[in-house]
Amino acid sequence: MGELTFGVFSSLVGSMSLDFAFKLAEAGIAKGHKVNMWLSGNAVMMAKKGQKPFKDYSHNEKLMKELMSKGMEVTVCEACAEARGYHKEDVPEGMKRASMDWYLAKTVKTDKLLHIGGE
Amino acid sequence: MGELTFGVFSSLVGSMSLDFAFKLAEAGIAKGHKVNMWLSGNAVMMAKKGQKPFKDYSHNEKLMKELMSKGMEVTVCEACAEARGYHKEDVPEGMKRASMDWYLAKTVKTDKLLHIGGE
Amino acid sequence: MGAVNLLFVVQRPPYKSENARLALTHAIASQTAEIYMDDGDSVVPIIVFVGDGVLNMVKDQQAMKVYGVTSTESHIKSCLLIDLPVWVCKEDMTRLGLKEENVITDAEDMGAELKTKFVSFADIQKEMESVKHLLFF
Amino acid sequence: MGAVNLLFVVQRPPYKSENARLALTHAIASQTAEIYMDDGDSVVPIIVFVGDGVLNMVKDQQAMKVYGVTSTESHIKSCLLIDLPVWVCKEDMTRLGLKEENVITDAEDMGAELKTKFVSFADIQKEMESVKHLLFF
Amino acid sequence: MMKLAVFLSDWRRTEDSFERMKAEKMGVILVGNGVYHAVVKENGKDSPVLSKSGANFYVLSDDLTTRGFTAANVNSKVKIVSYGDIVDLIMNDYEKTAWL
Amino acid sequence: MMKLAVFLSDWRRTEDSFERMKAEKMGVILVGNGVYHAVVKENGKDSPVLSKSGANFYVLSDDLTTRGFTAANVNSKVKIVSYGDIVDLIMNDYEKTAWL
Repeated sequence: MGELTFGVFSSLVGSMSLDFAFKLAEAGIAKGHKVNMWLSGNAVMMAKKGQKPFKDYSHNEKLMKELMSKGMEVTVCEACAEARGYHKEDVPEGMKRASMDWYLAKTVKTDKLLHIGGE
Repeated sequence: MGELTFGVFSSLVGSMSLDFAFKLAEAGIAKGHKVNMWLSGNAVMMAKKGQKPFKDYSHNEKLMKELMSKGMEVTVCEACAEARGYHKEDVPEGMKRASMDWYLAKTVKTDKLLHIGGE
Repeated sequence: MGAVNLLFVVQRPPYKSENARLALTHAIASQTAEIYMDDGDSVVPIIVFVGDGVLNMVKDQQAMKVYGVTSTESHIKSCLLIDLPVWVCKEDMTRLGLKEENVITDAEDMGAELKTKFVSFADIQKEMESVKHLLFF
Repeated sequence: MGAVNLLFVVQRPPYKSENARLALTHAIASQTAEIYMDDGDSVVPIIVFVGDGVLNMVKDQQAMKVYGVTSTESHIKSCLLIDLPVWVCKEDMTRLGLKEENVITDAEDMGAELKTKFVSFADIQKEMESVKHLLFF
Repeated sequence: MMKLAVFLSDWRRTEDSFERMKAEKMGVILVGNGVYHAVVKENGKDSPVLSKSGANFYVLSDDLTTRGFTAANVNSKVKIVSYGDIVDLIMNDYEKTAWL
Repeated sequence: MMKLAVFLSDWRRTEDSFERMKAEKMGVILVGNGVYHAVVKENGKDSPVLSKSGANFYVLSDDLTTRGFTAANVNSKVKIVSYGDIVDLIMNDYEKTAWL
């Protein structure tokens, strides 16, 4: 089994790239791989708890928590979060906040990287 | 003097369309026009107070407050905000939250509409 | 002011951006806008799909089943249900190889009477000229 | 693992998206990544501008003065200052009519020794082949 | 027919509404990354945007300088405007707007 | 040379890296709005994406059905895959990935 790291920069609602990343992470974990996820840019929108699960909008909080309970590490960019007004107390349980160097360090040991750089 | 209404759907950080809209609103108010602004989609990111003014990121909260003090009405889409985890207590002072019908109603009396529909 | 006409123009495909859905939900909101308006005023929207926007009209979208998100199809049918005109550019359907049998032509399953109208870009141009405001998505 | 090479590829213009800035700030973060790594491990990034991405290299960007936001130029110069290689595709500069005098060639004003390297796409292709991971923005 | 102010904010465009729309009077206002249409000659050629017949072209000065370009780079077909000028164009010169 | 899995998630693309990049073994994985390359024939023609020489093409089934398309619509050059299949492609078949 290997290690797969995602870097995602897309907003919570809109491109559905975040939805894609979480579903691919789910499939990776189901196959026994270790999965890490770095959320930066507008993807730090995941770092605000209490998102209402309306059916008109993407809602990844529930799946994310489930995957974290199965060992997925999720870390968000701290500066990107603060610039958007998301503070420490807003972070969903289990998610970490760090500087961008966390992501860079993960690229060393991970077997594969899927960097989703745009919206 | 006339009335100009904006509809903006772009995220706080990224396309700089929000920065554009606020600067154009500023110029409109300076010329004596009445300006209204509807923020929906990812533009509801303005509805979260306490955004840190890092110089690496767009920061429109200060200018928005200044323009509101000069009579600009700013209303954000309530459902779009809740879906992203922004609640009533997060709203910057002076900003209103409403349903999309607020924007539709504004189109009736406003002289001109600038609808910035994309990112 | 009386009735004010608005043209919502969707020119991009669904799902890669929130555009199409927001166009539809905003157009639908015209139904309840009277609470903010003077007596006798109203907004009368038309929603039109042009360019790659016609890809929004493909039927049997499984967004709810796959991603738990309301499909654009479902919002389009809601428009038809409340008698909000839905127009689609014929030339763009032809260009992208879509036939009427591939797209949402009605919302009879929801009890809607209004049907999708297939129009030429020339018709859309005329409508652009006659409305008070244009809202491109 | 030793040193792991990363290629950051910026292929879109600045400002309309956060892409270019995030590519630069993430590449710069390699400098402090050692706190999360084992002894002897390191990440060695190169940042390369291709396609419309070369528009990021135009000098004298007034983003700070106009919008109060750090310019992409300023981040590019920060890369040179910390000896992080900045490459630009020559063919794309030519295609878009940019000459060396129009773009950021150094950060001497900040005391940087490293200079921008003008390369062909073939050089970039070779680098893509040799690095461990690709990060497209 | 109509008097229409069209805003273009992208360099690589993904819509073709601009090419197809007609107006009695059309103003094309280049903002954001749309300013590249005023200053970049790809393979030595003007942007196809500038060939829209009968249109008046404007470019936002602030968005030019943000991207490192100046008046000296601007195509002679295009008039450089400020935010205040754009307000006047919207309020006085055109009936409606289209942000494509 | 390399073994590269390229992800395309857009219909109208604004980059040309895809056309220029070469790989000994290339997998092109169509996801999001990239799935239209597998099912839409503009003016009767296959998407130019499918003419990338030597590449293997994949399309994500879930993103097809989300947009109202089915296996019956998919170009014969393209193999329909699941999320699990994409995990295997990334982990087993290709050395690196590029999300363009």
